[in-house]
Amino acid sequence: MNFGFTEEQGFLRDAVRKFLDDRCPMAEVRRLMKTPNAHSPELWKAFAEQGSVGLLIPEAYGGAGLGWVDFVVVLEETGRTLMPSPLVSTALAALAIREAGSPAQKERWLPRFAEGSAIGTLAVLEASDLPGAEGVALVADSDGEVDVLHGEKCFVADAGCADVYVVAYRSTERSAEPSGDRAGTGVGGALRLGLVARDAPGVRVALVPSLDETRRSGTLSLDGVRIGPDARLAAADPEATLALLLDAGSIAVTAEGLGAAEGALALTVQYAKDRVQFGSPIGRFQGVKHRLADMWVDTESIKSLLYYGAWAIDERRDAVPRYASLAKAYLADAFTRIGVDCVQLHGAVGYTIEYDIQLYLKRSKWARPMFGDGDHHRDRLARLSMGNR
Amino acid sequence: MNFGFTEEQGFLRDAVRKFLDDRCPMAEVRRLMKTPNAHSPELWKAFAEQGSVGLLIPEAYGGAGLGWVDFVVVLEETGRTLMPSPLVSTALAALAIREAGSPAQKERWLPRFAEGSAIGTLAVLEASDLPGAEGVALVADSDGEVDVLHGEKCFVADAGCADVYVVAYRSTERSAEPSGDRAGTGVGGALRLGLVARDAPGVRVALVPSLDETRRSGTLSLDGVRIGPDARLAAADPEATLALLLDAGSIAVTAEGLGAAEGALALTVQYAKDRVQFGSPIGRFQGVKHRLADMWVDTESIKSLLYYGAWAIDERRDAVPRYASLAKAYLADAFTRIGVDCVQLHGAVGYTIEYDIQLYLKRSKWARPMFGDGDHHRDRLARLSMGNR
Amino acid sequence: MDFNFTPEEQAFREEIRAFLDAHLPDPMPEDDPDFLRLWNEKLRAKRWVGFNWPREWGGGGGDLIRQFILKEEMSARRAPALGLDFMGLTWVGPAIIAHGTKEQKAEHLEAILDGRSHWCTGYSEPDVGSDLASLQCRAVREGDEYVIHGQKIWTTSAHFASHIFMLVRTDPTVSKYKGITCLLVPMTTPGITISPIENLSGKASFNQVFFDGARTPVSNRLGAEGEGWKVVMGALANERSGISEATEMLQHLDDIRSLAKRARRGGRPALEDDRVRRRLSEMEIRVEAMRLTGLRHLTDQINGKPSGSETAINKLQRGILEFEMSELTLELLGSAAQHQGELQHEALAWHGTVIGGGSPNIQRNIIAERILGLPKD
Amino acid sequence: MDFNFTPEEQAFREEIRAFLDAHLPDPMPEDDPDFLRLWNEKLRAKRWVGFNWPREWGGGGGDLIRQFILKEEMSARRAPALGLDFMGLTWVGPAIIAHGTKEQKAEHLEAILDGRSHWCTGYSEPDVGSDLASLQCRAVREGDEYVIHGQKIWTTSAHFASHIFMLVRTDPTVSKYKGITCLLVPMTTPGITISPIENLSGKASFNQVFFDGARTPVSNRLGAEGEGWKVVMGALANERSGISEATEMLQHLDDIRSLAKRARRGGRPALEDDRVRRRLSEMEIRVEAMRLTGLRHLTDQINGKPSGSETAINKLQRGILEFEMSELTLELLGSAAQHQGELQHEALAWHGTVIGGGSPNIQRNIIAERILGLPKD
Repeated sequence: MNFGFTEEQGFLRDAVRKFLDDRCPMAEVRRLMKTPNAHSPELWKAFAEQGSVGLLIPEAYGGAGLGWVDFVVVLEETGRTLMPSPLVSTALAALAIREAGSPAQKERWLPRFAEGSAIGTLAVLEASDLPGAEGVALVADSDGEVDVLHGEKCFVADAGCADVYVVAYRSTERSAEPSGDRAGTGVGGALRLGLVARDAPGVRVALVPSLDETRRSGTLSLDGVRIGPDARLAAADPEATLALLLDAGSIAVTAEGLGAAEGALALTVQYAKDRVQFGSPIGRFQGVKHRLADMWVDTESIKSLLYYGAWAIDERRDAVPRYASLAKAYLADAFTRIGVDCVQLHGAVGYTIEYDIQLYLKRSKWARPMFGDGDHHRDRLARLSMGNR
Repeated sequence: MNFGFTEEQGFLRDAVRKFLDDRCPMAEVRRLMKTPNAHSPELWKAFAEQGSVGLLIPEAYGGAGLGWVDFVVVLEETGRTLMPSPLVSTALAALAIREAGSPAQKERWLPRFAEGSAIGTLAVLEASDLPGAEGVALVADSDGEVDVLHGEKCFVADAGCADVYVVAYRSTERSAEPSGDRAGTGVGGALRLGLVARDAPGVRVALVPSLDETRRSGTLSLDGVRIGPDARLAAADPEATLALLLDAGSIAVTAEGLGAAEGALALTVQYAKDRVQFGSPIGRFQGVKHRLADMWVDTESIKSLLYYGAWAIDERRDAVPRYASLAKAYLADAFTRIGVDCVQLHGAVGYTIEYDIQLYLKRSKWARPMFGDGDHHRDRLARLSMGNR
Repeated sequence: MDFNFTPEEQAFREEIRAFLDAHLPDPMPEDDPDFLRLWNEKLRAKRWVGFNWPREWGGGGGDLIRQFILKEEMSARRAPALGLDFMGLTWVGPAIIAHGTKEQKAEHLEAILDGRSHWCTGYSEPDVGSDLASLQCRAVREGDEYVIHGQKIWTTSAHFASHIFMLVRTDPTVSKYKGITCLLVPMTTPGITISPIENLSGKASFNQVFFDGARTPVSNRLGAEGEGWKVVMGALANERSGISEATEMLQHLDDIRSLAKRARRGGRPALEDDRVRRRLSEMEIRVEAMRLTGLRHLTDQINGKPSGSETAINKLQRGILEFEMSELTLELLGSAAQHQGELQHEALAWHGTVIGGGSPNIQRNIIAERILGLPKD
Repeated sequence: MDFNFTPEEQAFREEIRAFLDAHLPDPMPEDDPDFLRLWNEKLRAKRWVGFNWPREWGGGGGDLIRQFILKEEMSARRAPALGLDFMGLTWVGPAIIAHGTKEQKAEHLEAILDGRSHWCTGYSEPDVGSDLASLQCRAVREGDEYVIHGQKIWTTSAHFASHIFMLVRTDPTVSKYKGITCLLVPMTTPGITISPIENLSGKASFNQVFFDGARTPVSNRLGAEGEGWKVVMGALANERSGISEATEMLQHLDDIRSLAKRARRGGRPALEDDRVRRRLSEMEIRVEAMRLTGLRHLTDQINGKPSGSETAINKLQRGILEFEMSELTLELLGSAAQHQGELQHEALAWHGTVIGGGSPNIQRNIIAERILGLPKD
């Protein structure tokens, strides 16, 4: 039992910080925000060379073969500096392929992910916006061999720069098991996961302007897209794989959100030390300092839940659902409150585009719905704990 | 349009304050707390002579014939000083008789209420603890002439000192209309209200020890209690009368609760001025002063809702349900928070029995469930506003 | 206490309703300047612009109760604002009526009512923040002119204003409140430059205004030299009942209720979610408390006894409401909260509103110190 | 990061479980002193009382991880506390081990483990409150004795304690931290009188203790004269990981879940109410965050790097939880919340717990100033 980072993880953090200081300071973040995909292929390539992109990918496929606790270290730092990047999306696509892909699929995608020459993302949500198997209603036309998709996937993160989409859909065959968390939602057909390349016939992406311009998402239109046996992720139980992907997504978003919350807190602490009103720094007043102390308590508490959840992905799969929900529920609401209060504690300048604090506010609005908001996860926790007791 | 108290209401407030200062200071409150019914017949008689008890009762029946806004003035003051008394209970019993009683019933009870020689109270709730017609499941055995009651009424305020109970029950006849706020709860029989004297055969009262010892309630057991036509409140629609009684109850409890909240705030403001720590009064620190300011905003806001609601009982009956719920919902949660924070701001002495602030905390716990807690009234507001729009 | 309206007041309400039935287009043309100008002329003809201004200066000579009725009816139908020059009508005009010379009244009041002028107000300065009275912008008298050097910030609408109603320091040797003077300065005065500040939505809603030796005649001074603080505090006391803010909140509540009716949460209609329903009720409670507290303030004002806490209580309630409404809106939008859109931008815009004119913590200090009598920090 | 336990640690866990299966009566006798004494003897035989004290002084010589496992298993089964003299085991014993003379160790340590002594601690004084170091209780040396004059307050259990572990001022001329000395004084010493303070539930849970020329030998001084502040700060640092508090909160959560399962709200089962369910989840989140944060603190302690914020973060999370749990309990009870009863009294008792050892606002100051580096007020 050891609830601390290793020395190596400390070095990793230092290396990522140095990379971000050098290659993606706030000026670069603001420049990327104005580009169509908020993405720089050069920066991404460099980040891959630095080692962060392929961190989770096994060494056999060109990655570093490290674990989710290591990945959390990286995400805290990219969150802290609001780095625009498809890092979470690609990690989740890689996880899908690692968990459920064939050797050929792994061979095809994992090395390209690791070297930064391909980007992947999940395409799970539909218009119903339900983050789980129960939200997957898209049914394929199938001739037994090839599944043909006609429909839309919504809120697809990094849709514009992705090279491959992990698409969740349903076959025409009824599943034996009731689907997902909620039985009886009337969704028909067995769940399937398939890989759809950006350049496959029938794929169209419509970007949607983001409130948080360091992030992008879009709608994926599938107009007769064909998923053959070689493109299906068939090696495991798709329900379990999808659940893991969404939980890992919650944990990844919590890690990036936590980093961003700490970034916002640090900016505001500095502002409270520097800004003088009525003859003293505003950080002297309890109205300011107590609020900042509460934020710190929240970030520390989130860390505890997050680190356990990340460790559980590699070491204790049965604990992942509960810890993913514990961490994301705390993050979703605490980060929202931190974003709002940090802007308010900045006074009028907090409302200007010139100051960076508003970027953290917008990030908090991005992070909340990702993989389910606070109430979603609290409802889920209630279901989990009623089942356990 | 005039949203202020009259000069006469100012005089009334002064008179009540003087009475309470003279006759019911905190030492007397603490003495009464130790008596079985937390009630002093002498004090009650004197309060009736002062005029506050019969304030709402028409002059024809020996009262002052004033209105609910005047009554709110009295309740704010009895709340501020935590006076133990069956004032609210008796006012509600009087309202029931005024609204739905026969001339003989009025003749019998109202003058005695006004002069302080009889005390009345409502007996509506049952074990289901539902504050509304839907909570009335007690069905009478009836021979068409006399209703005979076998059962229990719970959480009856001032059960121990009351001389007459306004009991809600159901006849064996099915009502034509669906009952109460919630149709289809399966409660059978038409709603009826009847007067049961304390000394009627079959009446038994079991007191339950109160957390707030300035208040008492008990269980009323009815073992073959007979309600003849002369004891039934038959002059009006019982559903409407019951609804009015509960709404008037919400408004009365809000008024007393508001007074108590203001009393707690005043005690704590004084403490914050007097108590010196780290070289200055703790009221200098924003951690203290901002919380006190927020409490003040809450008490002022409750006043606005409360005064309109009280005015509406006399002047605009259709607005009563909404304003009763607006006021009670705000009071229930804000007073709770005020009670807790005032005790905490007192530090360790707040936890001792010696300081009075804990009595206000306990009063807040009493006030919350009375006539429905915050969620009850928020649910009701949602139903009302969906219906209106 | 009496919330009944007199028959005359009821008749006035009916008159407004009839007017709106007859004249308010449905649907309303959005942001159409021609329509707004035409609308203003119609209201002017009824003397409903500057309704409570004296009739001799073009106002309606109306009382506060009727003004409340007028505002309530107008906003219930979401009619355009009562007048085109918001700052002029709300702060500047009343200050000129109270302190202005005959020439100033003639020059400005009718222009405000007609919407020919467009005022902005220059109080805040960089590094001054909540401590308004420590302002540094200097005006030095040279003959018949004041020469202004300095800077204002957070000046809303300065980029299309015709005039600025501003505070300057004319005497740095006396106590900070005494050395302040109020000036009425045309924005076309040479030596004034405007630099817009973008807000977090990327819109230029406020500005920095630089004064680099801008000269304005002494006749543009409002009130006596050194009396500027008093003039402005009087102006800020206008319209502080909070009725208008409550009306605005009521419209927000309507909007969010509509959203809740069509939204779904976790696969079921959002209104079936107990928490969503109760949060809506909680907002209804606070909005109604704001509205009624505004009426209590109005009564105090009519009786000549303003409590001094009107702005503070209003801003604190409003701050809570704006936050709750913003959060519920975004939660109801679900993943769509990540997109740009009108609702999403409104859910950020309140940050500017709530901070304007003193943060919530400043309001709490005011209540704690002035009303509860707690010691200053 | 590794949350796996070693096979040896797992075996230890199994040993505890087997012990509990064999020895813990079901149902447990409530408040039976004979049973508690017997239970303590059984635990002593296993060396589980004072588990992490050195074996030479009768402890178990165990490490912190095993101690955590021991506590976790014991409290999961709601076994009685590990030992009878809580204050002695938690604060006094470790302080004596660190600073005591051989004679003090021989006199006190085994007595604590056996539950023959019962310690209370005398830090707080009237009018001192959160500013502990400004204490005034005087001890003047006369020959081989200290003569104590003064008063302590909020002394938990003083009315049945055998000894008091107390701070006195031995030198009023030096800086406030330097003039403080720690003494170990039998409560039977002439010149000590105890006056109980009733808490809001009417129970005498703490006391005032008056010292009117009480004399105690210099050999009862713990550590050097003037070093008392250091001795006590060291003692307060023990057991601060927060594991025990989290375990307690976990039991509360269990209790409130049971209540929610049988309660009804608005005519339906309380668990069908979205808000009730989510509030329970929110508590689960905070309790688990407390528990895991405690484990992080434990790791820091093992690595010899306590952060200094352990107590503060714990108390703040605990304060939020106690409030939420108290309110939800009472809401679930409905009108029965007005009655006296165990649940109702617990819902008030937290007020004492949360204020003990510094209010939440003091904890916030500590975090803001020591960790975030904000200026002192």
